[in-house]
Amino acid sequence: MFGKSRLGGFLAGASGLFLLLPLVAVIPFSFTAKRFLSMPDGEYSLRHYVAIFDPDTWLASIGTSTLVALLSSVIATALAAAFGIGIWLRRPASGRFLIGLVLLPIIVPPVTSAVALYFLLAQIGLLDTVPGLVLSHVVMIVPFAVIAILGALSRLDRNLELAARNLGASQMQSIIMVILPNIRFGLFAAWFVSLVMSWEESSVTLFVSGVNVITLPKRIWDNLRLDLDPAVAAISVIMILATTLVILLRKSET
Amino acid sequence: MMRAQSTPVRRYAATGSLAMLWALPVILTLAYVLPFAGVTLWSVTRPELGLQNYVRIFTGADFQAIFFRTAWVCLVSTAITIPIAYLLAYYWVMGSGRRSRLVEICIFIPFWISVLVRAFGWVVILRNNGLASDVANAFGLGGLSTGRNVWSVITGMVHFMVPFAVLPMASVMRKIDRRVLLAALGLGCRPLGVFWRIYLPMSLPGVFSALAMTFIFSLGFFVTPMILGGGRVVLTAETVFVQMFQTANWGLGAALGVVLLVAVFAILWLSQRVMRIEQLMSR
Amino acid sequence: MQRAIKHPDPRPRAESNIVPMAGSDPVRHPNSVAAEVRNLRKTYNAGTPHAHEALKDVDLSIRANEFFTLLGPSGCGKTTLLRILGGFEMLTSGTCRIFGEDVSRLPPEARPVNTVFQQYALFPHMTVRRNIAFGLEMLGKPRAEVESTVERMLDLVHMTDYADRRPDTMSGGQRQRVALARALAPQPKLLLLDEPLSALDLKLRQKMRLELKSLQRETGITFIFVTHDQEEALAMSDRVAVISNGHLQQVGTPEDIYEQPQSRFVADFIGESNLIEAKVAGVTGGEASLDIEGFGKVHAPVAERVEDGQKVWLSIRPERLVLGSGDGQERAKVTDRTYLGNAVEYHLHVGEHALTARSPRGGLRGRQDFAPGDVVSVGFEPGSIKVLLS
Amino acid sequence: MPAHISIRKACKSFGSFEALRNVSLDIEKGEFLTFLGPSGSGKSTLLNAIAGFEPLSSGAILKNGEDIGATPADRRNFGMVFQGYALFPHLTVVENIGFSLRVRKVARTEVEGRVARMVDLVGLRGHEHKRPSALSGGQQQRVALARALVFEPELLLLDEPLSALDKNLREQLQDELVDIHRKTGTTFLFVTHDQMEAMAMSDRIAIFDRGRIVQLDRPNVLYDEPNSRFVAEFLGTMNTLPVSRQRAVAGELHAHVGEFGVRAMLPDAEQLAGKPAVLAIRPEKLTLCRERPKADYNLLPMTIDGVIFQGGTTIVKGSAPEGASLTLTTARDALGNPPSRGEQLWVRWGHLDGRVLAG
Repeated sequence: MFGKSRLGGFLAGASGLFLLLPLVAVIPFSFTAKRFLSMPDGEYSLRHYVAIFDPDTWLASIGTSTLVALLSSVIATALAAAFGIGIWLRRPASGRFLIGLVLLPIIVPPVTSAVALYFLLAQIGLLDTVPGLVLSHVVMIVPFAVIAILGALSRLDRNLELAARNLGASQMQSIIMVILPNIRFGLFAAWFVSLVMSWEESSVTLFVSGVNVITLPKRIWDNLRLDLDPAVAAISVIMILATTLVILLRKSET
Repeated sequence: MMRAQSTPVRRYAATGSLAMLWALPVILTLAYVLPFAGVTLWSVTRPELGLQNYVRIFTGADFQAIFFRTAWVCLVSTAITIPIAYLLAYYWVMGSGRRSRLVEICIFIPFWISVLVRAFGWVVILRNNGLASDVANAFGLGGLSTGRNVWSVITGMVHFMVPFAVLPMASVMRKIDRRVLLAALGLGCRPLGVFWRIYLPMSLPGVFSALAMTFIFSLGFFVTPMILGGGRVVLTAETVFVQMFQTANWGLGAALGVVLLVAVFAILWLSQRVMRIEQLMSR
Repeated sequence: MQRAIKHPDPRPRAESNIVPMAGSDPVRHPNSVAAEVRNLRKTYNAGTPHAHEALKDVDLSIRANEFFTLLGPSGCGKTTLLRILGGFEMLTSGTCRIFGEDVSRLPPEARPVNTVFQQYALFPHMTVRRNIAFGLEMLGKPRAEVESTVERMLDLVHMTDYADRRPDTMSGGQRQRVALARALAPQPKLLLLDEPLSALDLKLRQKMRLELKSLQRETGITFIFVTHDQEEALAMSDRVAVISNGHLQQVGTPEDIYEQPQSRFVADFIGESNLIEAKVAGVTGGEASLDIEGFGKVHAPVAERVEDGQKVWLSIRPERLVLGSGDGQERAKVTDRTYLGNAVEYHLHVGEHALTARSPRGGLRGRQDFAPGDVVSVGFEPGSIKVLLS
Repeated sequence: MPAHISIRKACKSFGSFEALRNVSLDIEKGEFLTFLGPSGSGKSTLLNAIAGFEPLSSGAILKNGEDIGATPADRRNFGMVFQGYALFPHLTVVENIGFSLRVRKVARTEVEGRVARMVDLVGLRGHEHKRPSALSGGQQQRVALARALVFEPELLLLDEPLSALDKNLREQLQDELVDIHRKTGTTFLFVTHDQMEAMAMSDRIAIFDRGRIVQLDRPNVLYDEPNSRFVAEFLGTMNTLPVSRQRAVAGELHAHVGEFGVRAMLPDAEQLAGKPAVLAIRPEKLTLCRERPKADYNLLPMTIDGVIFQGGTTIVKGSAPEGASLTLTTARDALGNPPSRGEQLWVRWGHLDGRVLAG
């Protein structure tokens, strides 16, 4: 009865295509046989996919990005889980304020955050180091983890904790034996979102690293700014395919 | 009885939960809020003590042009983003099974893909001698200018914003009770009338939050304009980058960051005011 | 109220059957048929492995000015039937007529029918007044008429003081009244009510029963009411249709349904019933002699043909079991006694059978009281045993 | 000997809202005591305070004479069945039931034995390894009960445990709960807003109104001898007649409703001195007659306003003199053919059936 109009459906379809267009457009360029970015002129090659495996450039950056993303997503998830459970258990009067505080990095323009983090790392001498980058990423991605965990906790029956306490469990026991197992999907979601966000983080990263520590987004950025290396197209295609696969797999599960 | 919710357990709560609660806020205060105070300090101390950085920002014709361009680009891209996102949100929530799943995939694939990759996709399409000009040439529209200009930047920004704008709208639409729509039909309203008189007003809160979000996000936009504008469409955020790293003008960069933050909070405050007024007005 | 339909109605339904002829307003005519369904079937997901028959060959006709209730457990198909009448659901086969007109293919907005939804479905962004005016505006009524009708409706449901409030600031009972007013304002010929009382608490529910019933009497509009609460159905309805599993089980006045159930389902669903298996031991005239194992013989009238040795079910209402001190022949043991304030309920063991008896307290007559473990005699009030074949 | 559980002058406020006002009460060992009252009357607040979830603002909770106000919830050893059950969704039935034993570090073999006995007691054989989401409402309810009883608590607290179930299942589970109470001998403290439920199950009922216990007694005493209009009307329907020209005569009240004389027992004439009073009569105590009965008092004319068929009984509503409206329940065929709207009839009642309440 609703959502069946023809015109609306057509426009929605067009909007959907608009969203997919740039992702599809990249694909042919990754197969060009030429050294520079161009449509494959009847000649296809995988040379730019091979180039990704250069241990000095692309592969090194993939390694750095993976390391930073794993570290910062685990730290962010742990901090967010502790914070979320603390809020859920204690319901402090300052709860709204505290949640606002930890969500700040989403609202504040990324450049402003970047300037602040640049200032911090410059003061403590961690500019352009892996620990400095991890710290910056944790700050930037922790709000996403907090949102995922607060969402999972809001669906959790408060009486579960009371029931555990009533049955003789201490507060720590009830957190470990009851709360954490019941928000495990929220924990996983928080970790996954922060992993992706850290893997893709570009704005702050460009400010606080770039000479010794070069993440994958930073390398792509440099390539886009200087010359258009078709390896960027190859990397993009791999990332697009991986994302599409994960989304389709998740859809088919549910 | 509302307050009844807020006190139980407290007296018996272990200190463990207190430490859990405060760990993150303390870390963020130390690693984020305090450094921001330092940035504010930089903006009035570098290169020397005084407000000259702010004076420069608000009086310099170059900066005024940048601010004006930023506001214009934000407004236009928000104005394009909202209707597209509304349409997609509507079909995602209300569409029949297959249509809804297709829309969902269209929203979420770009959502999860790096902003750099998405900008790169548009570079491929829009640059001089890119796909778009090839197509234009094929249709005999040779002179169509694509490449690095303000419309490229807006295209890329809209593309980035749409999936974000869909989410708050869809979450409000999902809460609309379908029986309310049936009730309107039953009272003699035609389906299109039901949309205008019932569905749209009920989904407005979602539109407002999407509006505020889109505008705030686009204010801070940085990567997309730099890649798609290629230095020809300089917006405020990019200026921060340039001042910090290309001209090493730290004080000016810091001051611009502060100005951006103030602008964002002003918009947030305004949008909350609007929401409240909207709630008070009885239609 | 019905006189108010003077202005030409822009909707297609107006031409077809509203045009009131002097003295023969179809809505008021006591013998006309308000709604009629014939051979109605509704199958969800037809042709797939998940096919589900929600309604199976339902025939039903509802008279004008009637308070008619569709009663059954959840999932029995009663709401589907209501939605088909309202046009929110398409029937799979059969016909559906409203005041003689075949509406099977009409969209909901073109039917002379309004609905009160389960959670009321009020428009949350509109005031009470605007909610009530909505249907009238859709009819294109002139402003002055809309306003006066809204005032009348507000008065009818005692909500004048709340006219400018929004639904989310009101209690369940108030929302309920607004939903009624909104549905009644366009003067539908038929009002459909989908479990409108289920969201209210007990005392309010009992109060609203009376209000609904008197509203129906005052307006003369045909009400079709859906509920799973048998007490509600008995209390308000002129007639009740009991539905189970997509089948119409029985249609009749509340007294009919309660006193003359035609199946075990109806006997059990409407009120409480002791259902005992028995064997026919002989039939003379219209009366059968029935053998209850471990108890003895009882006599009861039978309407249908039964044969000697046939197994049947006996239904006896708890309040029609008469308990006495245990010196009679039929001995039963009290296993439990439950105090209910205005009555006492006894659980009994009679041979193999567990029975429930309810004895009202009070009145001027004294009643005997028993305790668990007591042995008592069990008698049946004359005419209290109903023989059921299915 | 001190009472099993004693509440002494319990007060609790949330901001300006007083949820409990000076409540005192003794709970006896092994009894089935019910807190009954409308929502917001304080019954759940007191239950939560006893469980240790919510400290009192002032007052004391004593167990065998000892103050347990500062003992945390996990050290009180009281079982609790929550509204909505609060079963652990990630644990199976036996893991749920055994939880309290596991956190008490009870040996595994003993846990298994005790859990198995509880599974038998509540009749959940065959469902041991299911998750709560795979169980019906009634089964979940039984798991919650078993989980709360397995560590042999001294007191079982039940917070509206049956409210989520449909009527038939609720009645069945009421019987089961009473049965389990009898078998275990545990003290049950049951909270409900459903008066039928309370009357059917309890040894004693405490009626709560706006943070106070207004009456505490056995169900039949509460029903037959309510001490206030609130109690009378909360426990079923009560007709109230405004009386005039009242005077106390030898333990009785003599008064008038309009022109008609009424009498009722008045054990305590003091309570009414100078106050307006009403005469309260339960609907089932009223008898309907077509002819004017031969009686001098407790007799009123009544115009029928409505007849509500309820199956086993019929409810008749009507109006009596002085604007009083009357509700009475009669057996279906008490009058031959049922009364019709507008008909003029008589009602009468015995003079032991009316109660005088301050109104």
